[in-house]
Amino acid sequence: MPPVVELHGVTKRFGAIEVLGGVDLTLDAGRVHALAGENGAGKSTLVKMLGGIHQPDAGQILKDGVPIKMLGAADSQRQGIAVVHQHPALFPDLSVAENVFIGRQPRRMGRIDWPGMISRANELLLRLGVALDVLTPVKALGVAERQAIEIARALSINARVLVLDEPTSALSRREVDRLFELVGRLKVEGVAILFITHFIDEILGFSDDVTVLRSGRHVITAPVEEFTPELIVRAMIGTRLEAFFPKQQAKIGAPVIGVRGLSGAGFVEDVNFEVCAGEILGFFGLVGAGRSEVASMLFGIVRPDEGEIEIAGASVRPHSPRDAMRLGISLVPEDRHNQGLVLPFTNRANETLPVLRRLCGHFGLMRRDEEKKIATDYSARMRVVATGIEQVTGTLSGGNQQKVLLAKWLIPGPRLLILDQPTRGIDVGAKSEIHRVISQLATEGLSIIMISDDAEELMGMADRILVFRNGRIAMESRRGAFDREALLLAAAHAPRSSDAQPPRAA
Amino acid sequence: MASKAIRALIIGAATAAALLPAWLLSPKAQADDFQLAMVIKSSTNPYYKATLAGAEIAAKEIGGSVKNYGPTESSAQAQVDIINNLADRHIPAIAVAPSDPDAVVPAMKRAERLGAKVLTFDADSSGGRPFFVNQATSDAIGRFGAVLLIKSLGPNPQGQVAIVSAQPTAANQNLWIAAFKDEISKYKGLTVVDTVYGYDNEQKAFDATVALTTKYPHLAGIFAPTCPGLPAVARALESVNKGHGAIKVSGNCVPSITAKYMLDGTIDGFYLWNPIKLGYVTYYAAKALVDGKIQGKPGESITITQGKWPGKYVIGANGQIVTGEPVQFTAENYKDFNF
Amino acid sequence: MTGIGSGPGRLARSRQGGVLARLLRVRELALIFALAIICAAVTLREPRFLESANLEQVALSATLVCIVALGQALIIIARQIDLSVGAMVATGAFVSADWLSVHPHASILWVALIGCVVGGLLGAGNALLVAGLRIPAIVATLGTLAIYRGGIIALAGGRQISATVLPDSYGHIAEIHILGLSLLVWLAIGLTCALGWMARFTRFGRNLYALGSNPEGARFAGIAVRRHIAGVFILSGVLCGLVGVLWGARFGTVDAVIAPDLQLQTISSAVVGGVSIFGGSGSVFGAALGSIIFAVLQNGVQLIGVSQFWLQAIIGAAILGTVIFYSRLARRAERSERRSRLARSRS
Amino acid sequence: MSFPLRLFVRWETFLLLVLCATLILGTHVSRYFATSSNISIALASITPVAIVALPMTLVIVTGEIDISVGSIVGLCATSMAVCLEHKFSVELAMVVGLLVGTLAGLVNGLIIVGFGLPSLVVTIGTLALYRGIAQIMLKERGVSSFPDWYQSLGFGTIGNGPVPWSSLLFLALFGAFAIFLHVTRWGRAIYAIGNNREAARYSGIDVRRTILGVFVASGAVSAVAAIVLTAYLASARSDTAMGLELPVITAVVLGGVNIFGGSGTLPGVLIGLLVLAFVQNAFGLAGMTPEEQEIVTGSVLVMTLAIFGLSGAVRRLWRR
Repeated sequence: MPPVVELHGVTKRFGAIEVLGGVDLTLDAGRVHALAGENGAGKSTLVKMLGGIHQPDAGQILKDGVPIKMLGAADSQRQGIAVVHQHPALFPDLSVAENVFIGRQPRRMGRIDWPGMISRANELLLRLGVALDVLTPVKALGVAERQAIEIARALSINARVLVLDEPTSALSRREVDRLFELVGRLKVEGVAILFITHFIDEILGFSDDVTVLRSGRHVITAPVEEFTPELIVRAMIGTRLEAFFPKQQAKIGAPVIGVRGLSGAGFVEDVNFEVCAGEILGFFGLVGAGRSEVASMLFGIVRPDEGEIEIAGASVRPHSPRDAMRLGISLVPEDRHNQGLVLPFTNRANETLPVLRRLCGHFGLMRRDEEKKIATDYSARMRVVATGIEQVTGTLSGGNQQKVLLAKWLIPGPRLLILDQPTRGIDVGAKSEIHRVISQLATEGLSIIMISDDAEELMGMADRILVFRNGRIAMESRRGAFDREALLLAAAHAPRSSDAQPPRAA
Repeated sequence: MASKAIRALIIGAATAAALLPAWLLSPKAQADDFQLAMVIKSSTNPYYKATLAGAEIAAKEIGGSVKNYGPTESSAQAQVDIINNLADRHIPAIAVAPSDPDAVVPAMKRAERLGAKVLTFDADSSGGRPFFVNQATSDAIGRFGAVLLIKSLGPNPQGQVAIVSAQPTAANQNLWIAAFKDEISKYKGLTVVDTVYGYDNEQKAFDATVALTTKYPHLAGIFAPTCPGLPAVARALESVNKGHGAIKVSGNCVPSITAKYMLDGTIDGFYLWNPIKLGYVTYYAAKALVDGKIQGKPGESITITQGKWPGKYVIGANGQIVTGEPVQFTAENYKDFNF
Repeated sequence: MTGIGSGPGRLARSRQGGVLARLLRVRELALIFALAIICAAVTLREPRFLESANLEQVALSATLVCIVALGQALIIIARQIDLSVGAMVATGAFVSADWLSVHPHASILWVALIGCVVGGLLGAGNALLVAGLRIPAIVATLGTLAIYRGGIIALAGGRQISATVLPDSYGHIAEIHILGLSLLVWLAIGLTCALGWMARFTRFGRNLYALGSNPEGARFAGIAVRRHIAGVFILSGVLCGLVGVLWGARFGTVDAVIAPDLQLQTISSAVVGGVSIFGGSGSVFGAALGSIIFAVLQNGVQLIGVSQFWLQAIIGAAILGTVIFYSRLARRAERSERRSRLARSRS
Repeated sequence: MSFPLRLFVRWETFLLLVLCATLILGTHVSRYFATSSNISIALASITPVAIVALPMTLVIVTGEIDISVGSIVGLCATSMAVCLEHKFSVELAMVVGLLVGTLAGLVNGLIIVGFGLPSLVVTIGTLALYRGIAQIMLKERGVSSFPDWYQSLGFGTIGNGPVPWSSLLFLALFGAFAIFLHVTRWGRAIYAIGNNREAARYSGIDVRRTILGVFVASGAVSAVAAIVLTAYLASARSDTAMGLELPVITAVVLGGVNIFGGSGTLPGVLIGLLVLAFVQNAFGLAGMTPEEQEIVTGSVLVMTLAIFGLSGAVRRLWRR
């Protein structure tokens, strides 16, 4: 049996830059093929080619051994290729059923067959084991539910190839498990699956074959059994392999910030903790468990209903990010593109955005020289790889954008730095550099709260880990006593029941 | 590099293309011929086609040329811009029909400083002109409408009368309405109940008339001294089945768009003055002013010896040349007024 | 809160609140409620408002705005905007009336066809700029507003085409009555239902909602985004051309400056009718109701003896009032949604 | 900042080319084009639009829009007129006008920020509301009792040269706005908000207050435009400045400001204004009627944008 889809020596250039050079890839029915590579390795371009958004400059795409040409998303769907994007591209105002069938609504006598569409959508979601009212507008749903809709969409076109573009980076652990279960069912039905991820665990635990790309070039393809984590990482980053979590032990000082009985935002209930100078406090938990909500409260984005925040012995109540900054709190937000950076700005303008007031002379006039000096300084400290501080941030790679974001929030000179998922969706090299910086900052006496749903990462970096579950602190663990299983169990022991997702089918 | 070159090329070519049509408008031989620019209230009002036609007749008789300049929508600011522009083109004579009597004055004064001769016609400004060529006195126009309406109401006129005007700020209309009300007040049985505005817009005049007929179910008459408001009033009355004389209508507008309603009996008192003659005399007066034959002082006069409307036109004590009287249009005579 | 346009079964989903609150969730019902209040208030001051002759005239003056507002609503739903509608109506009206004055014995259907074709061509001009050259709609139609309006004024050369030169049969279109209602009103009702059906039951219609809701997502879902945008602009043009023809039939006189502020009227109608200015939600029924509300306000203000000078202020206040009302409603719905999600997640 | 700077290299240089072409065209079309009296009147006639274009640039860069400016100008003019009717001094009337304008802008801003409503919809509402209030206040009356010194603000020039007093006023305002937008922290905040509102909020910028401020500025500066316009027209009526918003938005967009916010410069807008002023003036001198000028103005707007769209499309093709 020929492979369902084959890519032969596909090449793609944007202007002078070659993003893909002669890449081969084979997708077989009933197998999960993982695609690994750092950011900028060409993974997204390859996905867009399969989705019909880009066309190869050279090389061929074969379907069942026959060369095909896809000039748009519609062509790709017609070929039975379904792409589930990292950020689900759904229509918030439309209902679940319509989102599943958009562009291909079932028709009867020229008109859209609403009852038919509703029952077919119900059927598909049932097959996926997801209970959802199919007339709910999508804007009322969460990320995991949205991804389920994307997969239902793939099912609805009877896709023979399912491409999952970093589907897990926006999901919590439990949701990831559910996703794998869903995909597992499709695999049994004979769908060829291409799976792109940053998580090496997922590659090893879930896929059948692995292909690694590096700088647009094909490095290796082999069955998963032949890989070890080290092997994959080495293939991804080539010769430079740095230690993953270069934690330096810092001297832990006096408490900087204390939180008592914090409640509110609908999720957080009676949270107590304190952070000391030089300490890295890890927040671990599922999405929606309350960890990010606590960070929003500390940073003045959400107002707590109850509770006290103490900084240097004084009770404070930040009403806005500006208030929080005045109190010496910085927050590196989770969503780099929407909350973190102004992408069309230069690195300089992005980095100095929180301290504009400090860079002003009379009448609010900016002091350019000082601004440049600060920006250059911090860019260098963060080892931002760019043509200079005047490069537009949007043109940087994800890892470098994250470094700019980190620089932005160090410039105010915080006492407490909150990092919400600081290494999400960035490549291994940048990840390790950011870890180095965080560790370095702690040794300089900064208090750090680091939020992550990668237990491994927190165990490597944190001095103490708080596990959140259902808006409460479920467990506290100190360095030396970290136990991966215990952490995961504490976070997911009593799964939140949700109408959208009934307990996993037995 | 290549893309940059292409971009430059395209931009260059397109800029040239964008401005080419204008380039073809090479300067016309700036003849020293007499030129009159008539600054009108709005270029879509057919009334001013008639005044222009009159001026063109005069131009044929004594030489020179004339052209209309008006904003697409009645606007004082646009008229000021037009006058300023004409002044800088050094057009020898500018005749203005101001839509706002005050706004045009500084621009008219500026045009005079730049050497143009400026006068007003059709409507007067509050200053800045030597004299005003008036189609008929405002008083006469207002009273004429009242007389026609009263006549159509029969020997013992009774009931409610309403007015549909143009803009609330239209100076001419406001003067006419004042005269109209004064004339109506002489009759005990008649009361003016309402004044509404159609803003020179058929739709608004239409809707306003419909509301009037609902609000005053026993309305006897409507006075609509507005063009193109008058035909819209008539059309609205027909639409609510109160046309054909059920509600009597008088008003002024050009025959070309109104005659139908006069013929079918919806408009009883349909009148105007002779706008062709107004344009004709305006042209002669402007020429005399430019030639230095008159300075525009009261008591001076222009005499037309040969031509369509020969006669002696005197500038009155109020600084006006009155070219005629209101004319009622009837089924017999309307075809003679081809405008 | 998206109104019935985003799919059937909206009512079934409302869970909380009293009956009234639940009904108000569906914007069209809230509008009908508001309309009833306005009508009642006007009637209290001036009972003659309810006379059938007056109501018919109100319906007729709503008709013309309504038909254009349908197209405008679809355009806004697709996250675009069309500022050139007034100029397209004027062009359609003038060109078709001009042709009719030369061919007085031609069938009225030909005239309607000419109007629609002219409108469609102008709409295609907008489509070319917006979908073809990717100029933002608000800017592109600002430009074509000037070009089309200037063009027709230049073409008309100060002429007006009046009932005097037009055949009587043309003017009689406005007086044809079927089952007691004017043909024009039937036409508006028919078009509203047809376009409402299209928006709900055809792929084209649903795709408009989709690409207004998430343009990028629409591209990824394989919807031909540019073709849809072009289509909806051409549709709006055709509707404008048709209204141009009806305009002449109703008002008897056509010149190049008719419908000067139609773009504001239609956008206000759509917005008051519950169409979100950010696209993706709302319905053509709402826009039709919006145009009726404005027609009633206009007529009502003139009837109840408030000076005409107050009309603008009242219309402005009405627009502000409705959008503020909607935002409160949406916020309350959001809050209760959040609360119920929370309750579900806690249970 | 380099983003607008890069744009400057592209859009503003292009506009300068168009401006030069317009000027050459002007001198070709009429020998009176280059006279000081003509240049002064071309500048004076655009000044009210130009003044309102300054805050409009800020509003649009923030990602909002203000359709109600024409009505605010009308309302301010009407308020001044009512003051003069009550025999107040013209200075006091100007102060009242400024206060009314500021208040109108404040109301816009409060509704937009307070209820979180789209500014397009809100200002369509206040467009009707403010015009309505002006009509209620002044009804059919026109007021022209402005003193001579005041009227000279309309098209009186400095020492009979080519520069009108009103342009001087505009230049002062332009300088202030250009400095504000391009070299102060508030300007930076405005660009940040226009590009990414959420990120601006997370960076400690008070987004709501900034937007409120921008709308208040729009109202206040519209009052200044009302002063210049009533001087230009030597009178005030309830329909003063009807439809002013269209040329203002046209000029701002022509000046290279992205209608969706986030980019554009005031020097660009200045060039855009000059192009508009001289295109209209030159075509007027060539004997074109206003409707023909309208076509040309619309075409210049659409064509400049289309050319950019086309050159972009060609570049994309080339890349492929």
